[in-house]
Amino acid sequence: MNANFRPEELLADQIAQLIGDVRHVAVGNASPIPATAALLARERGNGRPYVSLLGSPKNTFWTDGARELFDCAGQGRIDVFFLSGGQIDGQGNINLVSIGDYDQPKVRFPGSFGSAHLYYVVPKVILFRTEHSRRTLVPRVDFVSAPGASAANVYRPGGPVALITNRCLFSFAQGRFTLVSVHPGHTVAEVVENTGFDFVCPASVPETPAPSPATLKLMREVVAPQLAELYPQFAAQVFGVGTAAFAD
Amino acid sequence: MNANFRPEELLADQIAQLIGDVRHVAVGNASPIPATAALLARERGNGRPYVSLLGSPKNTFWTDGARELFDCAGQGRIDVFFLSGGQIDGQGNINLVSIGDYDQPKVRFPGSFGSAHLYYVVPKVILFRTEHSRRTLVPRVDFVSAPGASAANVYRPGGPVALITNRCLFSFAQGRFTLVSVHPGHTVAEVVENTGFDFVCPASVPETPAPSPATLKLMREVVAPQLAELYPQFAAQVFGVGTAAFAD
Amino acid sequence: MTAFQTVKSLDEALAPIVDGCLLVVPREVSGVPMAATRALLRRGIKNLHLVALPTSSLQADLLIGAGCVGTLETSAVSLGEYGPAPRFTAAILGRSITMKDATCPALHTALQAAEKGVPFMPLRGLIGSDVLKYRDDWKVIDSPFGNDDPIVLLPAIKPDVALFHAPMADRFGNVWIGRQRELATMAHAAEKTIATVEKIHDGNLLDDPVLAAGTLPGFYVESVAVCARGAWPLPLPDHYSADGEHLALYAKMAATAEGFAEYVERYVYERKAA
Amino acid sequence: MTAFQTVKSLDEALAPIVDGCLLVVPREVSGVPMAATRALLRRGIKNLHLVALPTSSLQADLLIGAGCVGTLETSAVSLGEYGPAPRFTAAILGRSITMKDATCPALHTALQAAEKGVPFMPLRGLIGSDVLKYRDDWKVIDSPFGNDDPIVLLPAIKPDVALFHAPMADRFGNVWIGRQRELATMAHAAEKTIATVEKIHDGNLLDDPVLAAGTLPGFYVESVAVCARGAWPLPLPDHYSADGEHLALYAKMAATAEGFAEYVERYVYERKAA
Repeated sequence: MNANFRPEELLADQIAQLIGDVRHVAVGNASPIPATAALLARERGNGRPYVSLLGSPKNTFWTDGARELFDCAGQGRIDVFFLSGGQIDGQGNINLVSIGDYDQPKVRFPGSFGSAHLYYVVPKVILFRTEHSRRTLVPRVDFVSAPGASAANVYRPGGPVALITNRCLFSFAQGRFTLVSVHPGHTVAEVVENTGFDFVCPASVPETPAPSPATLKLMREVVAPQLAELYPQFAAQVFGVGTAAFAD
Repeated sequence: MNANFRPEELLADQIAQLIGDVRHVAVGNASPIPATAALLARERGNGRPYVSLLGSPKNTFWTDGARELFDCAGQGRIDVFFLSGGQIDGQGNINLVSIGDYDQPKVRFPGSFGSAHLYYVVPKVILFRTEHSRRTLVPRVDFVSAPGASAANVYRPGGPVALITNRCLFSFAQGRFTLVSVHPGHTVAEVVENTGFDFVCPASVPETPAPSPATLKLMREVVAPQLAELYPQFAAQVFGVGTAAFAD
Repeated sequence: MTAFQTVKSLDEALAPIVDGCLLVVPREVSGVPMAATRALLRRGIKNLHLVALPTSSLQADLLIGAGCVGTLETSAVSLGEYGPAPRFTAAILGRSITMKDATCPALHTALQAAEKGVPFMPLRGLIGSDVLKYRDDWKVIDSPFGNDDPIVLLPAIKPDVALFHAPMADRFGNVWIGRQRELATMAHAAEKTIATVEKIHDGNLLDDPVLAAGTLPGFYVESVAVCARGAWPLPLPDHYSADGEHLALYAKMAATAEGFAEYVERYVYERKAA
Repeated sequence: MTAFQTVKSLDEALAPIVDGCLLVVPREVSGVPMAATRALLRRGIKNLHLVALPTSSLQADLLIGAGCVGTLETSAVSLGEYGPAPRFTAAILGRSITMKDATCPALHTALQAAEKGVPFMPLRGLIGSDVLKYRDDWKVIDSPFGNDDPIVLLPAIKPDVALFHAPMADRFGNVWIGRQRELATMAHAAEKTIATVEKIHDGNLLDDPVLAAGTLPGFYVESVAVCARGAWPLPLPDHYSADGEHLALYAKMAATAEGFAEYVERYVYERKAA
């Protein structure tokens, strides 16, 4: 792999492009790469989109308690959100609960969090999973925390638009994933090998473009210091930005 | 009429007794006599009941906006409230909207306020109307802002327990009013003459007891100064308490 | 954070309030935007669907008297101790506005439904009331959690614009509303929010946890205009009381259509506000 | 206003939390009453129906590991960057607790239903999710305002007790909660509310309009106990951060039942809290 950028930088650049021109991006807890992408999008857009980073006092405006994020999404005021899954299947279903029978699980994950609401109401949900394997990308999830698509009569202004992994980028439409690009250093064959679900694989799949020097500069010099407030370890590891002291 | 107390003092004393031993009394806007009664009850109870006087910053605790009063009532946390009506009928129905056909009214009142909810959920609603006449106490209200009673399957932990007027006190139970006492200086015949609805009239109706000297002292010396914050004119007229200057 | 151009002149700030729009305003003691209301009268706004949450006094009466209101949805209009609201009463008796009578918690609930992005919310009470009888848009269902338990469902009210007056805002559009939290619900429910304020706070209200607790985030706010004593002659909580003398004068003048016209001429067009 | 005897010792304050009660606690960053949780462990409380609004971390894991929980209702339990919640995971795999999986806004909505005194509230989403499939207590209806528009109704959650930690309270039981407004909803929904606080504020929090905006009125509060650093090792917003080192230690020790027992012995019984 080309050594003049890190994989996290590639992913953040791609996610920033997926975000597009929207009003408001919200990023859940423990999501440093999506957070990097959202802050990058904000820098490029000169303050637009509005970015909410859960857990960051500096980058959240909530004053109505823990419900405000969900109310805001229900109002149609969150345009982009990120979700992951212990399992993700080819229909875009995500599983944040357990593997095996629900009543006698073999593996238990933390739980569905807000996914069973947000996945339905946020127009652009970007799925994000850095472990791209047949263990995580499965034919059919064992538990549907939130489905990738819904019947026509179900209120659903939102849903998945893409899945980005450590190996590639998929788009999602009409209930299925399409391979969009493969990251530098990875191959289509490797993606097929490591993906448990069927997906549309075009005859020719481009390589995910490297971040431009201008993007890398912006990410490293402007975004990384902002990120360090919430993700000091990540900012230090990926961008070499000094860890901020915690206020007490 | 006996001159050593004022009619307002008699009414407030009676209402304080109707309030009884409860946790929380709330009093709506523009209700100086119920407010006097509630404060009197609080003094007698050594801080119990909790008294909320709408419009008084000193005597309301609300910090969740204008809905908190209604939420609080819905939670069962308001034990006593006061309502009135442009018309009140013998079934305890109250009309705060209009006289005549609703679509072509002859008289319009301000509107139902919160009555169509509070009358159902507050256990003790005390009806209060100082104009006791056939114009106000009618056989059947023209518009039911809130009904005095509900079908058995309708959720209704609350409702009217009494109606106090300038002439007398009625209790309310099993869907009808019963004359409890007639205020000094008034007669049963006069009550019958001036009441547009049928009510249960016992063979012998006592006179409403005068407030005791201790009660009058408490009302005049302790309650009246507290009342003056919200009802300066009333406190001055009835109790001769000096009008407080408004903060600006 | 970038400071967007949120702070504007009053007329610029009010531009999103167009003829026919669904406008929600707060009750008479929660910060009524009276300076803004007078500006709307001067602009000659028409056919408002006015939702007063949950009641109103001078503001609704003035808008109705000046012919700005097509539909009024509220629980009561009154001048309180200064008597009935004369232009409201005249309009109802003259059938010149469409009245949607409500009850206070029904309006709070309907705005909260919009705040949560749900099509309806339930409310206890109402069954057997004529308030319900005349509201074809409210539905009664048998609660699926009960056993023969009827309950009213109220459709969400999604205003085009929420308009209110508050003590202060900052240049980021954050507005300090204090305990008047129904203003936050109005803003969450509405497409756009416009606030007039007594003054601009230097710095960012969200930076101080104590101030932030009473702040509506600028995220929800379309525009802010500074109007000192902008609630006059109505009160602003913890800032100034109602101008009782003026309200008594209004009650007297507005008792007749001629007197009301004179009031408007004198206090709306000549801008004799305090 | 009379100052009732609201401020008590921690054990006295916690007395209303009895075996089997329905207890609601806030999420991991909103003011988790950890000192109180340790006191409940020492008391040996059993069979709690614990509702974590809407998620939990150390608190639920500790209560579960110590055998205090009969039923857990929440949207997720995790130690966040310190990994899975080991005792929660073990309890689910060992089927030693009853789990009611939810999704965050469903819990907020169910508490708001209790706050408003209605038997249910609707929520979008959920249809087609297995979260719904395994919740027999949630119902789907066809919205009477739509046209073939299914929507989920969630029954109100009415806790016996709401328990949380906050920066300060006064002697009247008023508790300053700031922006963590779900604490107010918890208190409104619950029969009784118990708060632990960092300190007692002299005077009355409701007297200052700026502080009042972030205050839960004492009217709703059964008891208050002072516990300095009472959220430790979890954070208290605007006051202190999480003790990451301790959480990492917990994650490591609690990975096994034996390690957990040693943790409890050391940090719950010997009261080695900071």
